[in-house]
Amino acid sequence: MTSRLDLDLDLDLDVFVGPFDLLLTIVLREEVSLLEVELGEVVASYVTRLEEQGEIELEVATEFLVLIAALLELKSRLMLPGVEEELSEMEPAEAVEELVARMLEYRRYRDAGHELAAHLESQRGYMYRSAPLPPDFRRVAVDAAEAVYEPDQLAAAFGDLLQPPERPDLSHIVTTVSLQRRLSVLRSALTQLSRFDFDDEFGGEDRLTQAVTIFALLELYSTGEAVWEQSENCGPITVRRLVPSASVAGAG
Amino acid sequence: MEPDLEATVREIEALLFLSSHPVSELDLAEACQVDVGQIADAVARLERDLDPGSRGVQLRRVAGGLTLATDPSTEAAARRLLAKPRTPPLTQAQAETLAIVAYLQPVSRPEIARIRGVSSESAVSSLSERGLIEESGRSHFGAAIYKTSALFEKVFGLDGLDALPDPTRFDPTPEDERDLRERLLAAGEQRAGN
Amino acid sequence: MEPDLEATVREIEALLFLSSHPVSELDLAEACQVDVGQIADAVARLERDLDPGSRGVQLRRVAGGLTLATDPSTEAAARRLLAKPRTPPLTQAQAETLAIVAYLQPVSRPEIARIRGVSSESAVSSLSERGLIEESGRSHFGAAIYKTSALFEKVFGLDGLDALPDPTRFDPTPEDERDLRERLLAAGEQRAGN
Repeated sequence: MTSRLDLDLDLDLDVFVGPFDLLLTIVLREEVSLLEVELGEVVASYVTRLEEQGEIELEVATEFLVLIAALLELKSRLMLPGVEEELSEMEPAEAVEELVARMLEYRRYRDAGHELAAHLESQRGYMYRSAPLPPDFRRVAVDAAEAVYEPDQLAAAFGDLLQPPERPDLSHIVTTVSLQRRLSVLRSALTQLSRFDFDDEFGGEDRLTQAVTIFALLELYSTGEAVWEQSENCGPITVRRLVPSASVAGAG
Repeated sequence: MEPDLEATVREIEALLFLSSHPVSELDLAEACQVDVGQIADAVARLERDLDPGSRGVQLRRVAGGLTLATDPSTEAAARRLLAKPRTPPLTQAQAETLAIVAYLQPVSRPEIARIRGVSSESAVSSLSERGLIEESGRSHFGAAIYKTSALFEKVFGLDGLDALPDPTRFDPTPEDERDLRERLLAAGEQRAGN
Repeated sequence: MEPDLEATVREIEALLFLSSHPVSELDLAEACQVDVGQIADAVARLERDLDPGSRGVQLRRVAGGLTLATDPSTEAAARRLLAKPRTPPLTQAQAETLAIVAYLQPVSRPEIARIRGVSSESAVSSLSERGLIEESGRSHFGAAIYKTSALFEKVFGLDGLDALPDPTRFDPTPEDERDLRERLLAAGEQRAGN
């Protein structure tokens, strides 16, 4: 664990920002409590890193697994009331005193917690008002108001509004596809045919038009006017009318 | 007073205290699980308890039902504790909307939208909320019509609407002699068309 | 009652009705433009007027200030009107964690974990989410340090942290303590014997 790691992984955790091997060093020197290190985030950073690389270097991955497993074991021992580790050095009586002190401390807060929870229940019937202030209180009172705005600002805004917009440059214009128009095309297709193949009807259109038509189809689906089926990925799409053509025309 | 009625009076007071909107007698009846007749009795009783001048809050009957409101005599104290008079700079949308109302008033909301070329609801409502413009009626078609308020003149330091600066100073095309309103509408329609 | 006191009572009631936070007597005095002694008299009078059980709202002292709250007898009707479900009670883990923060504040997350003997992340974060505790800084090693919030005092109906019950009340009796010690000794001897 002391040799230089091949694993070069940068971490950005609550308690630590920097490379993984530096984290290991300061954990081992007890400069950071392992209890505060989110090992799950370390693993997540590593997995993200693997995804970016797109390949696994077996040796580095093994090294990471060994290290993280060791850290997990260390952390879980720290989190348990380390009976075995810490108390084995002590005399039994000493160990018992240590444990008794810890358990008494815990019991105090456990029982205080019970009391707080019960107290909260007793307070739940009291409800407090939380309404916004009435509009009058949200604005300046006329008497207290001072001149803070420049009247010329209004005249200038008025001048801006008198300015006719520049004639738009049409040279770059790209055809736009209107969702409304695609909806009416779909609706009129559905008044003529109770079902049709999407490609038969729209296969000749450009990609944008096809995409907007699919979007329009979603709209018809949500209004209950049409459904579609596609039995396989990238296969043909069959669009089917759901309501009589008369009411479709009415809805359009 | 029968104990049930007393309990209902307490419940109604609590419900109106908690609710930030007026509550209808029907909704009160449902929440208190009594009939509307009992609600009417309890409300009459609460109205007496909160008789104007006797307490800090009053019972008010407004559109939509009943509500509690503070007694007007407490307004100055409430303002000292709570009012945080804010006069943040106007956004461009607010400045344009306010200019339209100031120079053309009274002016309807659809007309504001036509001149600006975009829907102006949020600017109109923040200007109303801040008390700079106010509704002064409805058009034939039911659209709200706006004018500027007394507060508007105060925060712009204007001694009346005549003191508004001449907007033609900022006119980009002074040679155009058509009516300003007409020109604004024409420019707005071009903006909307783009 | 002198007319001034009556007016102050009305003002206080109105201010507490409007304010969404508890208001200190000092702030009330400033808003009503009277001295703190007069506020105390007016508050005592308002307290009598809103004597629990007599009206739909009560006067409460919480989080270092005064506030109005509904009478608990109206709770069922209020929940029916506002369609407000009861918030879930505290879990055992949340209650223990909250007790540690309340009595030992400011306290760091590792310290909470040490006392409870288990990592307490999820309890800490759900208490933060409910707004009962809040971060009040970072330890040398970057661990978050927690204290209780003003909302904690409000929902627990506490006028301040001093109003928390004495935690030594929860300490076990000497018999319990002896019992615990003996059980641990017995367990230790068993292990030593293995």
